[in-house]
Amino acid sequence: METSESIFVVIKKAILGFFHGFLPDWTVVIISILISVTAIVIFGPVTMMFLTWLERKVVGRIQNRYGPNRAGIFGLLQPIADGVKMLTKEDIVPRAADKVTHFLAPVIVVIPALLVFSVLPFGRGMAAVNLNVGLLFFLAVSTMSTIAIFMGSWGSRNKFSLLGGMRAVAQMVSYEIPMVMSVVPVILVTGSLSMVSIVEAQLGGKWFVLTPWGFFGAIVFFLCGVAEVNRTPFDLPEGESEIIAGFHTEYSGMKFALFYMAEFMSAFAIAGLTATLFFGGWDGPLLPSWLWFLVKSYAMIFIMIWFRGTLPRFRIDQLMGFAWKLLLPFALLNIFVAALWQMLPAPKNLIVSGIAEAVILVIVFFASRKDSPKKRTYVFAD
Amino acid sequence: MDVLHNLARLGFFAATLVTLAAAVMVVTLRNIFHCALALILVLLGVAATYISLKAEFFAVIQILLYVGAIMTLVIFAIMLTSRIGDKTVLQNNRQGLMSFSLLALFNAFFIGSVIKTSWHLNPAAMTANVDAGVLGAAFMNEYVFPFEIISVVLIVALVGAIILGRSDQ
Amino acid sequence: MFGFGVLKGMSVTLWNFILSYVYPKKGITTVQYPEQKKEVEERFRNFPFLVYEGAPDNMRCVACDICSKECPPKCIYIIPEKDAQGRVQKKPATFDIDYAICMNCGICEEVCPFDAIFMDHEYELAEYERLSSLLYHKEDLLKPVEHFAKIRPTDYGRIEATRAAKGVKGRAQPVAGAPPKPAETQQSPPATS
Amino acid sequence: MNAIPVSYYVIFSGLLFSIGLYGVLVRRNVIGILMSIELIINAANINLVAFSRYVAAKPETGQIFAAFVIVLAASAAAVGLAIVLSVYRNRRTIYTDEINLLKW
Repeated sequence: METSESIFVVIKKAILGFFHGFLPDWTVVIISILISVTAIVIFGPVTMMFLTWLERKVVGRIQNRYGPNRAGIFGLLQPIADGVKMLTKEDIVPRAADKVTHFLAPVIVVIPALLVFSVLPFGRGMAAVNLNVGLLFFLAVSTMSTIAIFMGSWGSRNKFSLLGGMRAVAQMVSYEIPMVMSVVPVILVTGSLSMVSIVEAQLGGKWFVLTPWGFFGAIVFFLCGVAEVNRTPFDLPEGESEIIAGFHTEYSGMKFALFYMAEFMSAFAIAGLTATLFFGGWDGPLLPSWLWFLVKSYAMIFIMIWFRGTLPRFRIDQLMGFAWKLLLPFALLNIFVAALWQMLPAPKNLIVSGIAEAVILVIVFFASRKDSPKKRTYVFAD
Repeated sequence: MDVLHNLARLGFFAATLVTLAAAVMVVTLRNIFHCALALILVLLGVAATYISLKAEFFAVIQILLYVGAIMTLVIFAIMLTSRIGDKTVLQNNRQGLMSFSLLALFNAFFIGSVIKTSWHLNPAAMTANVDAGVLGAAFMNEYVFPFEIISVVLIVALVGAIILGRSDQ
Repeated sequence: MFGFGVLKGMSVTLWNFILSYVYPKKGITTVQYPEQKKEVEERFRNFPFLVYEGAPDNMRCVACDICSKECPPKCIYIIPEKDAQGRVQKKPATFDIDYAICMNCGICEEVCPFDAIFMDHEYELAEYERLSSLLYHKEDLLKPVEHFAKIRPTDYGRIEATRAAKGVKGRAQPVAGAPPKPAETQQSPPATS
Repeated sequence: MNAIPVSYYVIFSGLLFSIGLYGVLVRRNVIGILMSIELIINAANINLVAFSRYVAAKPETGQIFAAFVIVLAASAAAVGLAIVLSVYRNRRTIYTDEINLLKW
């Protein structure tokens, strides 16, 4: 392969080779781990900074304005200016707050957001850890951010925080189930939980999104992922117009920035996971593999920002109904379609599973519509 | 590579110590919310123990189910049943000393007997690779009946919890 | 049905996004403020200023104190000038307006019988200091009558017409009155004749 | 890597079990008791996995039963917490010594 393809791998090998000359073996292993960790710890915040800029830029363009364009060329230094502002802000802790919990919550919320990057394959041979349970690890670790949100909302001793925390947890628990169910087809077809082998199963343009089950599975997964990271239109936990800022009402300065950072890093992780599971990960022609991964992830991020620029916030019963009545049955039946796809021989499976998918889509849609709440009549309104 | 093994073992010992300390916090702290947080630490430490037993899949399941689901439930229940400022209420009854002494006695005997026992180690099991595939195959072949029973139990628990938790009537 | 409404909404925003790049004239509606500024309307009015004719010494204000009394937040402060014998002259020695207190109501302009105070179009008045920087003195407030003619030509024409009808020719002061005011005479010839 | 002796795991789980039992005996708060029960269940799970790794004929057996235990713990927690909630709704307390309507 050409050098641009595996430039990061080559660099790492060179560094390790340099240290291998005069250090014992075990330190080289530790250095290798440290290099991966450092790469992730740098990559996460840098991505977050870039994402804040991108989000403001794209939302600005959607709303017929420029977005940030003062600090640096195209406003690219805006995140740094924001960071300086955050750092110099006063750090406020409410007097009645549970001090320890209040302090620990923003610290803990960043940990899962960084940990999930360790199993994402950023390119050919560029997963920091090739866990054989990588996908499950991703899902398990990302649930831990729930706990941090709980801690923040409880520790603030604020009713709005508590409401936001309750909403966040109810939403995350609900959306986790269709999310896990929608990745089951991928596991079913590849027969592995390792991210690297999932990407390898899609090499050569056989992306899962091009199959009937993969297409709808990707939609379900992506919607659930957007809900998991509390982004619009699922941003009830921090709905500004309803409950101030939700669980981070009482946080200011760098602690707030940590919450913000965790949110954006998880958003990128979800985008990267969608790209990995359904869009072939780093597979693609011409460009180096890591660039393909970034391109796909940023396409997903763009869709998230596009959602944010377009859609208003869900009502809480619509939110729950969407997860339990539409996404969950659809994700479950999608597993059945994937099994059909896997069982039947090659030309037949496309037709059969496509028809099954369409039938299921219609059935689930009408079944979920049937008992949607009646139009309310307001007795006292007139 | 011996150094690495020793480091790993040191890390494991530290993890068990942290786990035990957190477990003590679970049963002694006054603030029930802090107890729940300590319990999360315990569960993560137990997951680390599973990793040291080369049961990565099970460790991840532990995190996914316990930390993600059960602890969320517990914290939800805490939030619904206690007011924000409660921490002065005495959380323990007066059986502490008696329980402690009896359990200390039990542990003395238990640890003594464990140390004296010579275990019949199975070297094949120690090196075997137990991943998700092996577990899934076992679930679907040998243990399919308990698996079905468990799923029935789970559904019953689900329905029961919904009925018990309903607010009206 | 089937979420087509969502797709429709998303297509609108996507179109906005694309339009802002390919055809910014329509796609972007904002103005890059410090470099470009929007034209203010003629009826726009902000903080008041004092009018002089010709030289700054030849101001229309006679220190009658009416505006100061009418001002709702009481932000105008006037001390009339006195001559050597201590007699009050028809001229302010001190004329201060605290822009930090002024609320742009325009009552001073309405009540002034001598057409000496008008509302300005100036709106970039940010200062680093709250008390002294925003307290505008007579020297800061004085602007020529041509400035008024430039920013509010309609009002200028109307007011000068009535002034000419009443026969007021600015301020009859021997000191600065020698050259007649060109702007005024040009603007209101029919009334004077 | 398996240099850690099996007795270590057994002692660890024994200690965890005792701490959990202490919590069950001592706590007044029902949720505290439920959390202590979770400790006990975890101690049992450690034993299952450790024994299956060291002494069992098949290494996956213990993990499978531990998985069953986790599922049962989850359903126990769900039902238990639902009961706690309904008790709280009726009696406005979750302290075991105050829930004593049947005691006289």
